[in-house]
Amino acid sequence: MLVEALALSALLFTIGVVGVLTRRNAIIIFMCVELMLNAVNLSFVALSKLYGAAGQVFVVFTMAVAAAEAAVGLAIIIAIFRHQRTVNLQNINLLKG
Amino acid sequence: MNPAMIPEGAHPLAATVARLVWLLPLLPLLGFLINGTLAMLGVAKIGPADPSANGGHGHGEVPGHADEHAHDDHGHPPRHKFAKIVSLVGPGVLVAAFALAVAIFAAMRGVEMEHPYLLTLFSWMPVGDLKLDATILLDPLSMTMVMVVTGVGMLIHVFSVGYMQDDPGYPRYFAYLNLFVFFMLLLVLGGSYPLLFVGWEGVGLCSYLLIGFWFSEKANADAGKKAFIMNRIGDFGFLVAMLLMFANFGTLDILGVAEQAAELPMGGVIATTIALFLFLGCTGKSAQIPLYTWLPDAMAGPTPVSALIHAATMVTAGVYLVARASGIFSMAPVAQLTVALVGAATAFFAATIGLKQWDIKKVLAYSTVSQLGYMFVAVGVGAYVAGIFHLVTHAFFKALLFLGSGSVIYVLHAAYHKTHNHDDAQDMRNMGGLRQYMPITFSLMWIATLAIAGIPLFSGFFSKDEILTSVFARISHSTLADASLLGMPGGTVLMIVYGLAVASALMTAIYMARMMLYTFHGPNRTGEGERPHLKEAPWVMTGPLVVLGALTAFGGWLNVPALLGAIGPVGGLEHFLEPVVGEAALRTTLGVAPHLPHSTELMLVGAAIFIAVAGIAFAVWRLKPAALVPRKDAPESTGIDRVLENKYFVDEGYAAAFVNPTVNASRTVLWKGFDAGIIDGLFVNGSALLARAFGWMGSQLQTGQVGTYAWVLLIGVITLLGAFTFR
Amino acid sequence: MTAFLSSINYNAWIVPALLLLPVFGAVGLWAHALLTAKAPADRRWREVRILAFAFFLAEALLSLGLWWSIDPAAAGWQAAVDLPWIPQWGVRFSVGLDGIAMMLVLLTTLMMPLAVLGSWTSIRTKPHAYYVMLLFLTVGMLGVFVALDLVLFYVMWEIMLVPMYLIIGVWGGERRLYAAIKFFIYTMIGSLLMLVAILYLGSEASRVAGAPNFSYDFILSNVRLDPTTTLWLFGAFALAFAVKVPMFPFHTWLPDAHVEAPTAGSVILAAIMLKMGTFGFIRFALPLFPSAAMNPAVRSLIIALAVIGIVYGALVAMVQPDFKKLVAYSSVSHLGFVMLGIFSLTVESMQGALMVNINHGVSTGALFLLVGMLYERRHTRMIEDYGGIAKVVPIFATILTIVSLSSIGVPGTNGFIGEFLVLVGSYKTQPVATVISATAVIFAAAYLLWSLQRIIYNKLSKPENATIRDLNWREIGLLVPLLIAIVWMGVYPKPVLEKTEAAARRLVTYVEASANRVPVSASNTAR
Amino acid sequence: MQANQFHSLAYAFGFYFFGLLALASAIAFVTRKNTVAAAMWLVNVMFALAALYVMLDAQFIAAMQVLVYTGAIMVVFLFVIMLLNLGHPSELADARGKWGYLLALLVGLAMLAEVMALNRSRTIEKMIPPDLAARAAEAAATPMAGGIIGPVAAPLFKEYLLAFELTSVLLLAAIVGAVVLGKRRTDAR
Repeated sequence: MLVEALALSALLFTIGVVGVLTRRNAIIIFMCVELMLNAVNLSFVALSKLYGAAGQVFVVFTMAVAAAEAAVGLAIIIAIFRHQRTVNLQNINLLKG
Repeated sequence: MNPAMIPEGAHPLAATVARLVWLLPLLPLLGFLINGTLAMLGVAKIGPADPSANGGHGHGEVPGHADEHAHDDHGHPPRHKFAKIVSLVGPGVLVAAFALAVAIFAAMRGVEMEHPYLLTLFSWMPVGDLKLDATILLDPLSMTMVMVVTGVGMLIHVFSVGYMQDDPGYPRYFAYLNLFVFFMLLLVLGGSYPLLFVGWEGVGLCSYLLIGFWFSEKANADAGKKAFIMNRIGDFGFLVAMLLMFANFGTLDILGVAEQAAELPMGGVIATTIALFLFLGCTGKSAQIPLYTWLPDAMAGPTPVSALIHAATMVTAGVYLVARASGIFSMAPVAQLTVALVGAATAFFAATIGLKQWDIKKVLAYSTVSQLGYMFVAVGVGAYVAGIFHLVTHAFFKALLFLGSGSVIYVLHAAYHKTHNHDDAQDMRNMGGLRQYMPITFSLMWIATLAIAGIPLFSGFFSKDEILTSVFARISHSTLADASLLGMPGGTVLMIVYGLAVASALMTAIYMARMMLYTFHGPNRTGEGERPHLKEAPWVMTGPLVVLGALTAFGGWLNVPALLGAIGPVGGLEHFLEPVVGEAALRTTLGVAPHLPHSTELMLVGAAIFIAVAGIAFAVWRLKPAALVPRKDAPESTGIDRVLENKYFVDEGYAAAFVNPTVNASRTVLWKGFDAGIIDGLFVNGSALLARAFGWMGSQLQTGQVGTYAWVLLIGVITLLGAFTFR
Repeated sequence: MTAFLSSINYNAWIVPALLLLPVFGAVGLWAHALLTAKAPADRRWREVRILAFAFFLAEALLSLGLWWSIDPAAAGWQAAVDLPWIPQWGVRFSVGLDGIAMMLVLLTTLMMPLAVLGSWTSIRTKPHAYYVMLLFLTVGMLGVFVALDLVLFYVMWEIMLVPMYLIIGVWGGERRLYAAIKFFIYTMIGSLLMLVAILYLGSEASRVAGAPNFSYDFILSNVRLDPTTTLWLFGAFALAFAVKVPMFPFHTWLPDAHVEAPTAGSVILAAIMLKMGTFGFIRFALPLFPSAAMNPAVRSLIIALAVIGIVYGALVAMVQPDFKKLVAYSSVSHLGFVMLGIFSLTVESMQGALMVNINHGVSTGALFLLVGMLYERRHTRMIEDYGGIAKVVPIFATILTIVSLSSIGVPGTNGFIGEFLVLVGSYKTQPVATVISATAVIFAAAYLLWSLQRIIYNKLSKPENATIRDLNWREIGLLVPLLIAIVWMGVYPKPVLEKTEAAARRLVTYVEASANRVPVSASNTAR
Repeated sequence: MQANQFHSLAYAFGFYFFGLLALASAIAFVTRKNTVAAAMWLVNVMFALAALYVMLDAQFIAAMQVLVYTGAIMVVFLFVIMLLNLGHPSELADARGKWGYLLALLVGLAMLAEVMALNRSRTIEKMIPPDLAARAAEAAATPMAGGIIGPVAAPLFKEYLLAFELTSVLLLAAIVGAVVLGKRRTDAR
């Protein structure tokens, strides 16, 4: 089952990537990122069967980070939305110096 | 000769007044310090504590001391407030120095001067193999020079008291003049070449300062700068000569070098190169071809300066140097021939220019160049005594001529000043008939003219005749005759030299007579208004002239030739200088004293007298002072006259050939092109530009669109993964 | 004097004291800034400059004892102090002096108060920061001269860069930012390569010693490298120093930096910082890599660049319209003489090079001070804006003339002694280069006298120049020591020469001996 | 790897079922225009993954997946979507053009291909211990000590204690950051 799990992980990750690339809605992109994180988690868990429980520990950390990220990221999106009245990333280029 | 062999103090002079010889240069230095301080005190106005607070923004207010110098001034300027002290100190130190020099000279006459007297003052540059001490070298040669420098210098200092009395820069003038004497004494007393070089450059510096004394005129400042730079070209030669000496001999002491040079092969490369580079130094200092052009321009300085520096002392330093380095020169016949040929060519060339000059000081300046050429002919052919002899007599009569012309200019200037006329007080076309107004000056200057022309029994006759005879004597049976210069046998070269020298003697007689005729004879061409003001200059100026007149008339007795043994002791100077230059002179003449048959010698003397008389007669016959018109009415000259008046356009040629190309190439090619263009523009700023270009390209990727970043990131990921995959 | 100094054990503490005093000074100035934060700016400015001057003066007086306490003939390092600093990396705080370094230390400590006096009235913005920068600069410069540990040396080398960058960039002229950045990057590029070389040497030393070691002495006596590596390392060191000297063609930062820097900055740059480059060659590049430095190709290249620099600097100086730039290019020419003297490798030329080093510090420093004084009055550095001011400011004109003559190298001034010794010594080994260099005596006279004429002589044609005020007592007072030095070293240079004689002789014999140890064929194939 | 020690038909069916469910839900998720619908599909993916975790003997992680991801994070997402009222049409037309899709698809495929190739390449082989099969068998054979949570908890609170504690700091910072960012500025404008 290991190979299948890893393949699935790769597929999910790719879907997440394609989503990030094609969508412009900030929240959807954000969710795509979460999908990618999940795909990675799947790899960790699958491999933890081989290498011991450290992989699962890592998944716990990933989740914590994902939670923190979601909190801050969504707060940012809200702040931007307040300012720009949109979450369409094409209309947002605050990163440009 | 070896200085190491004579313990200091063991020299017979050590017990005499000569041990005070270090005071000689020190006295004028003291005068310089006092006068310099007074000069600064006279003009200094200490600025405010905060320089930027005021000043620099105001307009129009010109401080009193910024007025034009006295010569352009209309109101009679007040004497300088320190004039009295300066008049006392300035000439005073020279009188003291001269007195000391006379005392030392007397002491020297009392002892056997086989070895020079060396006095080491302190260790100067002890570095590695180079053990340079500040050593004074006192021997008959330097004694002769000291006597000339202090003696003539003293007279000129006294003259200056009168000539410069109204100048606002009076103390500054004497400070410079004293400093000059200090350096000149250092030059002649220096016991090593570097020490001599200190004096050598020091006199050049003072010459620069004094030529540009009235620096508010651009022409004067230009002339000073030109003199210094021309001299520096020569000094480059001197410097290289010293490098060669040290590299080959391991010492720079004058005696040490002479000793080592004696062991060189005759006519070897080393001796020839050193001698030629030394001579390059001489061409700068003593205004020989090709570096002579600064001397005529140097007439921009006050006239006593021209007399002291640019006639009597500094410009003869080159002659002194050749005599001093006679040990090297006598080993290099090719260099000697070069010296003689350049000297003769200069004598001839300058004399032709002198024929057509209108400025009285320019005539004298070219005459000086010409006479210096004579001296180089003498030292070039190894007749060092003749060269030094001519140096001494020339110092007498040329100083007299310059001071006399100074008197004339002074009187004319004072007259113009009273009538508010702005004509040129130095142009002979504005003079004429001054005989009746300035009889003393007139007669003294005629004495000098007869001397320089070579009329018998005046000093110039003896020295000039000795030079011509020496050249003639060496055409055969000398190292020179055996050598060849650029494929031409030495004998031929010497014959050319002799011919040029005789021709210049003729021209000398002509242009000097012309100068006297135009200045003192014929009708007076000054304006009606000025005429009542023409009178003899004050005694403080005329007095030194009289002394110089006596020296000019009787200076020939210093070294009477054997031919005229009837009139006095024969060869005084010759015997005096024998320990210094005798050996080298004999080397050139293959060990035997040059000897010409009596008849030949008589013929030569007769020819010389004939030439002198003929020249003066020709001038009197051809030149009509009455036909001259004042400068402002004179027509433009044409043809050969114009070429001569413009000095063969040599200055313009130098400017076009050397100065302008150097400056222009430095500006356009080196600075703007290479420095700012290639190094700074291409490499330095170019690399900065390149970095900025890459930066700009990078910044274009920063769209601020997260999507783009995601794309870029992903491309990076794929590339990396690909790199892993297909490794 | 010597007895007194040894009774207070002067040599044991003087070098750390000299390095620490400016730091205390900086703290003191900072405290002053905090304490008087509410005071009027004018009062703070007046107070801080006195305070800073007091520190610099104390530093100078403190350092004077070195003249007597250092035995120039002694073989080892004098006034040496050796303390652990970063033991993990084997870096030590190891300092010491020889005759050469002592003269440069004295030059630094004595020039600094004069530089402060020179900018007494011109620096009014952020005076505290300015003086603190000068103090830190002093630490860096002294550190470079005394460091005997390669890492310490590098740290000091870089420390002095920052204050100078800020001095130019904050208190400079119109194009100060351009000049400051150019100065910084130019110097940095060179010194980074040097860092690599230092690390390499350190690792080699550590391999030999078995423990981390960056000691100069240890590396000098124990590290043996193959010819190729030696060449590369020498190149890295030489580039860093060549930029600093500056040698042609790495000199173009100098005119810009000089022109834009405030007076004190120019003075320090010319008088002291340029000396670091030549000092680096003498202390590091030559003794550490003798076979590379004496490699015929390398040596000819450096001599050629030095000679080009001498002539080129003089020619370019001749046509500069800006007096400060003129002096800057004249520095290129003068420092060329130093390089020629060093690489000719005779005792005379080495001594001459050291002499030119000091002379250049004195006379060019004085020239920059004088330009600064003129600039304060008329706010222009263009030569053509002046003319005939000798009548208006006779004291200034007199001093400018004397200093220019020294820079020209007229005998009787210090300039002559140095140039003469360099030429005399260099001729023995490099005759052609020496003769070409000797032409600089002509060009030097040409450019300085020409500019002198256009500034102080000629007709007083511009009415705004008629009201310039002459120097005040402060300015005269700060120039007089320099004038005394000019004449003293010109007339009686023996005391100075004696101080460096032994060190110069040791260096020459050491390099000659070590260069021959590696056969020439080996170093040839290394290319 | 062909030797699969712990297969049973039901197990295999379950595995493939949830795997395909996750895949299908993910595709549905990225293609939905409606944000809420997309979020719901993502929730579906996560549930499916939780099931897979259980089958991979990571029951604790599965529980966490449901609790944290589905229960907390996704709810926050939905909450924000609704808060911002991202329903109206201009926001919906958010996808790129068809070239964008095509390109994204290509890139995705390329990446997938690379990952697959990497799996088979020597690089991975080197990373896989030679006794992998044996170790897997051993791991399957030995019963887990300390139950389900023990194997995870032991390293978490021993080796990774510091990191674990730091996570709490991270979370705290995230909370503070979120509050600050989300706070409506009263003084601005």
